[in-house]
Parts: sequence; structure tokens; C-alpha cells
Amino acid sequence: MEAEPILATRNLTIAFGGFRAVDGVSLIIKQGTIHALIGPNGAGKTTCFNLLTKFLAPTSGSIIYKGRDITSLRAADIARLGIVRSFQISAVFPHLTVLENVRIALQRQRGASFDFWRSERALKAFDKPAMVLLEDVGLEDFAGLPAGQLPYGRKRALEVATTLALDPDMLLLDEPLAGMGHEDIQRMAALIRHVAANRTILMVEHNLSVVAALSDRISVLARGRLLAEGDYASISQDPQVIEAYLGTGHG
Amino acid sequence: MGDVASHSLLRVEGLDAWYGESHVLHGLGFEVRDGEVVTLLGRNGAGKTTTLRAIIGILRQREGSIQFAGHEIIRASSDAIARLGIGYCPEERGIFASLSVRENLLLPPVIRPGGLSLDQIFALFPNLRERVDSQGTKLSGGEQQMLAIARILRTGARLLLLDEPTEGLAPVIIKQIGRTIHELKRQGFTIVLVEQNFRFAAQLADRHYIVEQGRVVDMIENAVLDRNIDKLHAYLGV
Amino acid sequence: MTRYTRSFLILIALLVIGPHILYPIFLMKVLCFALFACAFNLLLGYGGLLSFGHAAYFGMASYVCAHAAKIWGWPPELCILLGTSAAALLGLIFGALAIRRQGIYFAMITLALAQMIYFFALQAGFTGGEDGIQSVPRGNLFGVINLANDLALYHVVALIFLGGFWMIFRIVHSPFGQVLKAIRDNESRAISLGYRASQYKLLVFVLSAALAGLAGATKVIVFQLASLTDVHWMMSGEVILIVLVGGMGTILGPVVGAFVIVAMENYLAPLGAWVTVIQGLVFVVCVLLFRQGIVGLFQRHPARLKKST
Amino acid sequence: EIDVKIGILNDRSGVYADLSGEGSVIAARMAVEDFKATDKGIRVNIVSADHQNKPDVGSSIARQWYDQEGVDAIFDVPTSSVALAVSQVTREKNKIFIDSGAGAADLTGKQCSPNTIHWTYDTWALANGTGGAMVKQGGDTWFFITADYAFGHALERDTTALVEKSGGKVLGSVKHPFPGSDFSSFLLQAQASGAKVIGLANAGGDTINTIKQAAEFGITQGGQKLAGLLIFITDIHALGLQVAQGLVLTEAFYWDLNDATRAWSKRFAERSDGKMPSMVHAGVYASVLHYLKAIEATNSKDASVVMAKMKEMPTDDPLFGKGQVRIDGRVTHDMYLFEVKKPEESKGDWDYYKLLATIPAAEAFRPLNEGGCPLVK
Amino acid sequence: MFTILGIPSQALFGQLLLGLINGSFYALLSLGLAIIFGLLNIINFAHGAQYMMGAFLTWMLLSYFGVGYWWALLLVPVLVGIFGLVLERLLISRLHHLDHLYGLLLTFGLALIIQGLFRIRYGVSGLPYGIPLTLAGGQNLGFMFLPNYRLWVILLSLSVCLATWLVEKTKLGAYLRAATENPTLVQAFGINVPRLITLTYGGGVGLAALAGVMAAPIYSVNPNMGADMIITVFAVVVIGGMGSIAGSIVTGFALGLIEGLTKLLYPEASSTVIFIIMAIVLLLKPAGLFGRRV
Ligand SMILES: Nc1ncnc2c1ncn2[C@@H]1O[C@H](COP(=O)(O)OP(=O)(O)OP(=O)(O)O)[C@@H](O)[C@H]1O
Ligand SMILES: Nc1ncnc2c1ncn2[C@@H]1O[C@H](COP(=O)(O)OP(=O)(O)OP(=O)(O)O)[C@@H](O)[C@H]1O
Ligand SMILES: [Mg+2]
Ligand SMILES: [Mg+2]
Repeated sequence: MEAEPILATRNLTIAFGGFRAVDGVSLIIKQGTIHALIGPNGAGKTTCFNLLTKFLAPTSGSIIYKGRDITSLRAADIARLGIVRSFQISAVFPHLTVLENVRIALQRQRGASFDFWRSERALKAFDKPAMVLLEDVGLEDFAGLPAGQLPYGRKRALEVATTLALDPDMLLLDEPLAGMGHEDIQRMAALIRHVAANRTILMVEHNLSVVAALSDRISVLARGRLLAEGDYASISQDPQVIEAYLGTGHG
Repeated sequence: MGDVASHSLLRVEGLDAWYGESHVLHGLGFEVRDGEVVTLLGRNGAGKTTTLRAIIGILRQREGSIQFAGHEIIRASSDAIARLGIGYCPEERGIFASLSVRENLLLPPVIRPGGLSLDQIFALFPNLRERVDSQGTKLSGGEQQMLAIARILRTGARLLLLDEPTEGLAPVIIKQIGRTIHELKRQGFTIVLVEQNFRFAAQLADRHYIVEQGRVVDMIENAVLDRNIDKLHAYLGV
Repeated sequence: MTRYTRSFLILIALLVIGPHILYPIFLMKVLCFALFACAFNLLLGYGGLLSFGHAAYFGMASYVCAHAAKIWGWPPELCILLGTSAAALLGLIFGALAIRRQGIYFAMITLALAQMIYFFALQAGFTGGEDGIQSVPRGNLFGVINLANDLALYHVVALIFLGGFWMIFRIVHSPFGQVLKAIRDNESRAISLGYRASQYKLLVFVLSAALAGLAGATKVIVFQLASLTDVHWMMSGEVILIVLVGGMGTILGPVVGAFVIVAMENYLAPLGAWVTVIQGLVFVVCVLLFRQGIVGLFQRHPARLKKST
Repeated sequence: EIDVKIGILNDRSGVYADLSGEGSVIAARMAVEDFKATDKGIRVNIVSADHQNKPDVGSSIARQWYDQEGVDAIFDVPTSSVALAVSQVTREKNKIFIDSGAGAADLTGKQCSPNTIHWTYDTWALANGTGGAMVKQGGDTWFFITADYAFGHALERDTTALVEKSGGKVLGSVKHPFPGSDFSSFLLQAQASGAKVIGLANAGGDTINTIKQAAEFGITQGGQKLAGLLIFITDIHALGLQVAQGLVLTEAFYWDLNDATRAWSKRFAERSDGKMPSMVHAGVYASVLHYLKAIEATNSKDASVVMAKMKEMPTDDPLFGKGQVRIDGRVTHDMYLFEVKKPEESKGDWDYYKLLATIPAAEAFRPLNEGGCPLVK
Repeated sequence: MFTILGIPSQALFGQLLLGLINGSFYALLSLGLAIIFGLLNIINFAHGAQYMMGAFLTWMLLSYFGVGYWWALLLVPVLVGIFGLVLERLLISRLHHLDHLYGLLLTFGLALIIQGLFRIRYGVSGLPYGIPLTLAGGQNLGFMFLPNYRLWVILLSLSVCLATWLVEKTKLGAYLRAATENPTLVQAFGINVPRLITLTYGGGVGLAALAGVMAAPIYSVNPNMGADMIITVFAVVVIGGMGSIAGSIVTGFALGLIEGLTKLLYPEASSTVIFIIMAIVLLLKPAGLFGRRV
């Protein structure tokens, strides 16, 4: 009945100088769930993401993905295993067109792209699947525009489309809704729910109503440590969480 | 709004602004009275940030009239404008990587007495006290936002321009900031607040201006907000 | 695609008419520097990497090629090949060290490594110190074409140039080139998509070094001389100037830039000490008024250096 | 009627610009005027260019001059590496190259060419003058401060050989990177060696800095003598006598040698802002003169004809006196060992040298059979 | 007498002292360069030329106006500094919003022009300038003869470095660093950034000129004197951490020492050693020894 864990950490720790930004965190993320990571500012959420995707190397502890220890892999290789992240500050390739942004991700799947002697017309084959992905996120009308000229909310949508192009098993989203207007928030939440159908998602988000609506399970971090874990109902009653994150009189 | 004019601290009229070729503000106008908290609400890309940047003078391609405390500042350079008593907290926070948290905090020169003391600031944002010697950009996203607000509270500016100060902050901090703004208002600061989160804005503001495509299309008194909530939702597309 | 085809055709036409109007040796010098600048532009304009030590590859290839031709008596085609390979190898070693750093630090580390090559060239025996390797025989290409004839040599050089130029065009517009652009735009994002960014950067570095070497080795056969000028940091500076004057990140920019700069050096020589003053003025005027370069002036969206702070 | 085009190729912006540069063009013009070329039906056209001390720049200018602009002969060309490159191009194009500015003894040695003449001096002659003559004057222990590149090594090697041949001893040497700016460290090492003579096997700014700092550290007051192996009157002018006094050096020419040199130098100075000529300028004057004489005599400007005539005809001019062009291209004439005057001994600007010894033409240059020139059978 | 590394200790001390003196030139020059880089984000390639101008102006003051060394020490940095202000206002300020590369190229062009003009007017052999009489002579330290002038150089340079470092610790330093990163925002806090930048450039140039005055009596005063030095000084700034004041001071002196040692142990490598160190440092500590940003 319980789903298999897809990603687990054991005592994950990183210290910057003497400061432990993430301190002995053991997480278990189950296959096919939406798992939210919340916590006050500076709790170590982004740092946690950086550790999981190997943009930072942990001081100690281990990371297990599908039963395999991936603690010593490099960032690019993590992505190749199917764990793909988004960034807190939106990350697109500003000088490539919207279509090319997605194509770059599709292109990776055909293996290493070291073939500098071939014409880029070889990439035409990816245009169709790329357009399909753009349609999914409602960007089909912008395909030819340089990504840098997209409005903020659409950049995030493009980022998601690019990420989905890799067909990852697991998505790590860092504040996907930050800075979005109400309209976009709805659209994005729907999109996240849609892509979660056959994937696992770990997400950091401050927008609690969305967190409440979407996530199956929530872990609360504070000062680098795991404070509480559970579903939204139990978390929101936890006095420690109220004290550290929600604040009193929340409602 | 004629009765307002006599006390107005900031008065923007017929403001046009451009980024290079693209014309972003089209004759935007609003007023802020001394001691008021006023919000600019609007969808993404409406021109709220641009308005603030035009007022403080960072965006130089601007025309129209901006009067602050009786001075016409549309031609002034941003340092001169700031010295007249305007504090600006940018959307992107603008924390300096080469400065420690303390140095970031002490950077804006004090232009007038009446700002908060360091102790008051640390009482408001305890996170900052802990990390006071670390590098500014090593703070978490939310901590940086606190720092960005904190540093203009010291200067004694009478008018604060806050661009989405709650973005990316934990609820507990948002509440703190709400209390802070309240307190600042009580102390006589005048505040222009750009917000997405109108629930937050509603607890603080006296009036709301709705910005749409570079124009102010409506003004709603906070007192009558409840009655106009549907109209507001329509404007913001909620 | 037609726009590129047109550029190619114009270029070929110019190459064919060239020697009938201008002094062939001057043109060959232009072509060598144009190739060198194109190679540099590949790294800067498309890879986003500003190397301040490209003279090392240019110069190393010229020494190796000169040595092979003069001391071992190898035929020119093998000498050029050997020189190019030496540059590629050097590029591989230096590139592996340098690409781990970014921005101004990348520039400075390439400068430091290139300075070592300079001092090596100054002191190593086989380079002939400040005399350089002189009287390098031009030899017979494939044992048949006598390169002592300036016109014959010109055509060979023009072919080498076209080959190199075409190759750079190919690289830029290949699947590899796409990834490169993505990495230049946003490296962490490219990594998070699973690209091992450093390997791509290394490959483009090696390609650029090899092509710079090709230019250096060809220059030796033309001028029969390899000297310290080729490895001096001023040479690294000059290639930047060429690219800047011509237009960074444009395909034809480096070629135009090379023509202008080499012509200036050649035709201003009688002015003596004023040459440096005039060159300085060109720098200043270019930087202040024509940052997009000559070719950039005629194009609507030339690539620009990103402001990196 | 013969049209002759000569090119003055030298350094016009770098370290050798003062001792060659525009002055060499002035000297060449004076030669043409003094020869009264137009009266003799020889129209001489002079072009000039800056080789920036880079062999590639020099050789490409030379090539272009020969191929495109009809230049018949190139003169001056200081800086050994450029001179060697120009010599090679000249040979390939079968033209004439008469060098005055460079020091490379190889020009008339292993790399000699039937188309090249070397007029004024070479490193062997300087080493011989300073090294050999100093030892005879009692300076029999040496320490070298050498620029770490082939040219510096050659100077040190040649001088060492001559010092040892004359019965002296070399106590040590130190190689400094090129170019350098601080030499105090090397000077201390030289001082510690206790050698009577410190040989400066470097050139240009390096030599000037070494001498300046030697004065500062009181090296000469301590009784050691400095011997410059490649130093010109323009360098002494730059240093000032206060600093340069007591320095010993060899030159092929000095303006104040005799009435003829004084008269010519005075005319030269009038045309160049009062600057006195260097030996390189004198060499350009004398070599252009000799070249024009050969053209007049053969009524041809064909390189091999003129070259043969120049080698056959003895040289004779007011600046170097009588001499000859050897088969290897070396011009032989007297050389002089000078010591730089003390400030109180000098009567004014440019009065810098005391003559210590004259080295007769026959002994001044490397013997014909020792150079390894293939033209010498 | 004992020996270290096979070298008599006395010789070693002598060489180290000399290295330190050279280091003071590196420190002073790289200090100006670091200040300018710190604020303008420009690698001031004209720094060598401005150093040379300092030395030349010292000579000119003496030969044209009879103004001696001590006045020159005061006047020259001010005059050349003003020249720097004008350059900044007229030319460099137009590039503030662009990549560093453009600033580097502009100042490179300026260096060529300045050096070229001096070359045309004064030639390259150099001009004589004596040591001021009050500082002539020297001290016999037992292990070496130390000219008084060198002693003066090291003392003056140390105090100037110290003073600059103290200024950097103040509010002004924070302004400078912040303005480097985000001039627009700093200006929006009420600081006149353009004026700050202009004055800083003038100050950095003044430091270069001061080094030039100090160099005139001991180094050859010629138009190339700066060009020969500039690459080494770059290396010092990079090793110290671009823009780090303390970094360039410490590295300047340290490299002087290391270079001095190399001159004794393996003189051929003494100018290469700096680049080897630079490469190693950059590989191990990408932002330089004292740099904070990457
Ligand atoms: N490279 C670093 N060096 C030193 N400290 C760091 C570094 N990166 C992060 N930190 C510190 O680690 C703590 C956790 O930062 P992190 O960015 O993970 O917070 P977060 O939970 O994502 O917060 P937010 O919600 O505000 O984005 C912060 O206090 C931050 O200052
Ligand atoms: N630097 C720029 N160059 C060109 N156009 C810009 C620039 N910055 C903003 N714009 C455009 O100006 C318009 C107004 O932008 P502004 O940032 O003022 O919006 P906003 O109301 O603050 O939106 P948000 O809620 O997303 O912050 C938008 O259409 C935006 O695309
Ligand atoms: Mg975060
Ligand atoms: Mg905004």
C-alpha cells in the first residue's frame, strides 16, 4: 500500500565555515507524491536543493536515489539520472528562442552533443515534440521569441516546459510561484498537478494555500533541521511550526 | 481629489516613461498625502515597479511631473532625489555581495534624524543580528529581503517606496513586516507600497491605486474595500 | 541560410580577385590573422570565454611548424598539421586548467599560462630566443607545388583559410554549437539539464586553440619565420583588437577586422613613432563609438558581451 | 641616368629609436647630398619605415619594398633578429642590404650572405675592444650581468673568450630576465664576487638601469669598474655623467675624434635638434656613400655587379677613414675604447668620452677564418 | 656567519631587503590598479603610462621650472591625478554600463597614445634624474650597503599603503565596493556615484604617479618604463584578489620578496615565477588570496 521511497537522505549536513545551513536532515520522499519543503527564510531549503542536485557537496551524510547511493555523483550526472531542478530565480537561456530552450533539453536525450561537424538542421527533428511541450504550458505563440523577452510568469512556464522535456522521474521546484500574479498562480498550480500525475515532485513554496492544496506530505525545516513532518492538517496544528513559521493568529 | 492637494507629499501627474524604445507608462498620476500608506496594485507588467523607478530617478527616460514636498523632481538625478528624503527598496533587493550584512545595513547615508536605530532594526529582524558579519548575498532569499527593507529604515527618509516587500517571505516574517509598516506609519512615515498580496496590503493601506498598462485606472479607499472587492478581483484577475 | 551562402560567395569572390589588386603577401598575412581572429572569436563570441593568452597557441604552432620544416625538412603540409596538433594539445592542457574559472579570472589565468609559454620560447634552445627561427623553407606542397611562388602559395593559404572559416561556421551552427550557446547564456541551468558544461567548454577551447595554431603554422610558411612576436602578449591583445574592430560574435567581423588592422600596420609603417599613437586612437574611437565593430554596424543584432559583474 | 631607391629600415619607436631612427634618414640624405648624386646622374629616392624591433614586421616590410616599391638597397636595421631576417629576404630577392645598426656577428659569420654587408660594429668587435683592451689595462677579473636571451649569452660568451685569451679570469656571472627594471640584486652579487670589472652583457633600458643602480649602490666608488658591452653615446646622454662616469665602452665612432668627424657631426646636429650622431648614424652615412660610389663606378644597380664593386673598392670616408669590405661582408675599420668622463671634466653637452685606446682595423674584427662564413673558402 | 639554502645568510638578508623594496613599488602600483578595478571594474591598462607620466613630470619640473624632488612628490600626483580626472570624465565614464573588456581596451588605447606621444617628444633612451641630495649616500648594514633613498622608498610606500588601507576600512570603502556592484542603487541611496567614481580614478592615477616620482631617481626615466612593468603588476593584483586593497598590498610586498629570492637562487626564472604563482593561486583560490567574489 505504501509507495516506495524514490529519494532519501541520511543525516545530510553542510557547514559553511562553522555555520551549519543544513544539519542532519533525513528525508524520505515517496514515489509519485508531491512533497513540500517549507520553513522560515534561511532555514536551508534552497541549500537542501543544492545538495540534492550536487550543486553543493555535503559535508557529511548520504543521498540515496532509487536504492542507489548518489552522494558522490556530479551535478550533470544527477540530471541524467532523472532528477531535474528549477531555480529560485528563474532560469532560462535568454538569448535562445523559446523553442530552442526546449529543444536544448530534448537534444540532450539523444546523447552527448559533441558533434560539431554536423549541421544544426539535424535538430529539426526535435521541433515537433518541443512545440507539443510548449502547448502544454501555453507558450506556443511565443516559440520564436528570445526567451529573455518573456514576462516573468511565462519564463517560469518555459522553465517547466524545458524541465519536462527531459522527462524526469523527479522534479525539484524552488518557489515556482514566487513573484507570480494571481492568474499565473492558478495556471501554474494546475500545471504542477498535471505533471505530477506520473512523477515525483519535491517543492519549496511559501504560498501556503497552494502548498495545502497540492502536497501529499510536508516537511518543515527550521535552522537547518527537520522540525516536523506530516500532512498539511497536522503540520498547521504543530505548535513548533506555528511558532517558527506560521506565526500566531494565523488564519 | 482637490482637497488632497494641499497636504500632498508626493504628487505624480502625467508621468510617461520609456525603456529604450518601449513606452511603458502613459500619463500615470496619483497622490500621496503626508503620513499615508498607499498601495499600487496591478497585474504583472502593469508598470508598478517602473513607476517607483521613475520617482526615485533610476529610470531617467521620464516625462511629466513628479512633485515631492514642494520640489519638482522630474529632472533631478537619483542621488539628489534620495537626499530630499525618499528611501527605495527595490524589487530585486539589491544586496551587495562585497559588503557584509552590517555594511549593507549601514550603507545608505542618514539624511535626516528620525530613522530607526540599529537595535530597533535588530529587534524587528532577529535573523539579521545573527548573521551580521556574513557576506550580504550569503543570506537566504528571505533574509535578503529583510535586509533590503531594514537598511532604508535607518536613513530617516520621510517617504518609503517599497516594491513587493513580502515576496518570498515566510508568513511569520510577513506578519512582522506588516507590524513594522504599521509602526512606521504611526511614527509618521509615508509609504508607497507595491504589492501582489492585496490581503496584506488591505491591513495597512489607506488607499489603493489600481495600475493597468501604465495608467492609474482607479482608486479605492481602504475603508470601502470590502464593498469593492469584486471590482478589485476583476482588476487583478483573481 | 541564404544570407550565409551569400556571405560565403562574396568572400570567395574577394579571395579570387584579391591577388590581382593587392600585394599577395599582404593578403596572405591578412588571411592568417583573419583565421586567427576567427578562432578567437569562436571562443569569445560564441563560447563567451575571453582568453587573454591566445598568442600561446598561435606562437607554439608556428615554432613547431618552423622547426619541423627547417630542421627536420618536413614538407609544408605535414609541418602545418604538426603545428596545429601541437596547438591543440597545448589547448587541451591549458584549457583543462583554465575552464574551471570564469570571467576575468579565466582571462587572467590564460594570460598567466601564455606568459609561461613566452618565457619558454625566450629561453628554450629550439626556438632561437629573440632571433626566432629564421629562413624556414617554404618547400613543395605534396612534393609537387612549389610554394616559393607567391601566387601558388596564396592559393594554398586562401584554401586553408576557407577551410578553417567554413569549419568555424559549421561548429557554430551545429548541435554542439547550440549547447555552447546555452552554456554561455546560463551555465547552471545547462548543468541542471544534464550537460557536463566543462567538457563542452574544453572542446571549444581546444578547437579554438587548434584553429589558432593552424593560422600560426600557415603564417610560418608564408613569412618563413617564427619569432617571439607570435607568443608575446601584445599578440593576444592584437587579436582582441581585430575582433573588436571587426565585430564580435559576427561571422565576418574578424575577417574585416584583420584586413583593417593589418593594412594599418603595413601602410602606417613609414610614419614611424606615430604608428602607436594612431593605433591607440583607433582603439579609443572603436571602443567609444563603434563597439559593434565594422560588421556590426551593418547588422541589426550583433552579439554583445554580456555585462558580467 | 640611374634611379636608385634606398630604404632606411630601423626602429623609430622602440629602444633603438634614438641611436638609429630619424637620425639615420638624415645621415643618408647627407650622404646623397655630399656625393652630389644628382650632378652625377643618379637620382636617389629615400624611403623609411619602422620595424618595431620585430623580425616579422621587418621582413615583411623588406619583402614589400623589394617586390612592390622597387627598393634597391636597405640600410641600417638595428636589432639582430630583424637584421638576420632582412638579410635572408634580401638574399632571396637578390638585392643589397648594408647593416649599420645591428650587432649580430652572425651576419658575417654562419649566416653571412653574398648580398649583405655589415658596416659599423658587431658584438665580437665590442667584446674584443672592451674585453681585450680592459684586461691589458689591468682589469683582469670579471663578473658578468647578462640579459637572459641569446644575444646576451653571445655577448658574454665572446667577451669571456677574449678576456681569457688576454690572460684575464671570469669569476662568475648572473643571468637576469629580459627586460628587467631592478638590477640591485644582481649588482650585489657582482659586488660580492670581488671582480675588478663588472661586464654588462645587456642592452638598452636594461643597461641604463644597471648603471644607474650601480651608482646608487656605490659600486664604482668601491673600486669596481663597469664595462658596457653594448652601449651607445645616446645611452650616456640619457644617464648623465654623474651616474655614468668611469664606465668603459667600445665604439666605432665618436663625434669628437678629429676635425673631419667634428665638421660632419656639427652639420648633422644642426639638422637634428642639436643631437650629436651615434656610431650607427655615422655608419649609415658611410655605407650609403660607399654604395653610391659603387653605382657610379659600375653605372649599374644590379645587385651582384654593385656588390662586387663594393667589395673590390676600398672604403674611404671622413668618418671611419680607410677600410675594406671583406669577402664575408664585414667592413673593417678602427675601433676605439673610451671611458666616460667625470662631470667636472666635461666641457658641455655631448662632451662625454676620453679615448683610452685605438684598436686598429686589422685587430678590431673577428678574423675572416673564425666566423664560419661559407663564402670564405 | 651561517648559511641558508647554501647561501650565506648575509647575502640572503640583503636580497630579501632588496626584494622588499621592489615589493613596495609593486604594492604602490597595484594598489592604484586595485582601487580603480574595485570601483570602475576597469583594468586600467593606462596605469603603466600614468606611472611613466609621473616620472617624466618629475623630470620636467626640475629641468623646465627648477622644481626639485620634494615639491614634485607633492605636485606630480596631484597634476597627473587631475589628468586622470579629465580622462575619466571625458572618456571612461562613457563605458560604465559595459563589460570590463571595453574599459581595458580603451585604457590600452590611451596607454598607446600617451606612450607614443612621449616617445615622439623625448625619445626612448631616457632622461637623467639624480637622487635628491638629502637622501644621497647610504647605511652600511654590515651585510649590505643600503642606499638611503631605498630606505625612504620603503618607508614612504608602507605609509601610503597603510593610509589607503585605513581609508578602505571606512565608510568610503563600503561606498566604493557597493558602487562597484550596483552603482544605480547606490546612487538611489543619495550618493553621487559619478563624482565618486571620477575622484577614485583620479586617486588611483595619483598613486601611480607617486610611484613614478619615487622611481625617477633609481630607474631609467623613459616612455617604456611603465609598459615593462604593467603585466607584472596585473599579476600582483590578480593574485591578491582583484579589487582587494589589502590583497594587493600584501601580495605586492610578498612577490617582491619571492622575486628577490628567485633572483638569488635561479635568476633566469625571476620574472616567470610571478606567473607561475598566479596560475597556481587562481587554480586553488579562484578569487585570489584576498578576493571575496567569484
Ligand atoms: N554559500 C553559502 N555560504 C555561507 N552561508 C550560506 C551559503 N548559502 C546559504 N547560506 C546560508 O544558509 C542558510 C540557508 O539558506 P537557504 O538559501 O538554503 O535558505 P532558504 O531556506 O532557501 O530560505 P528562503 O526561503 O529565504 O529562500 C542561510 O542563512 C544562508 O545565509
Ligand atoms: N528593463 C526593461 N526593458 C524593457 N522593458 C521592461 C524593462 N523592465 C520592465 N519592462 C516592461 O515594462 C512593463 C512594466 O514593467 P514593471 O516591471 O513596471 O511591471 P510591474 O507592474 O512591476 O510587474 P511585476 O508585478 O511583475 O513586478 C512590462 O511590460 C515589462 O515587460
Ligand atoms: Mg531559498
Ligand atoms: Mg514589479
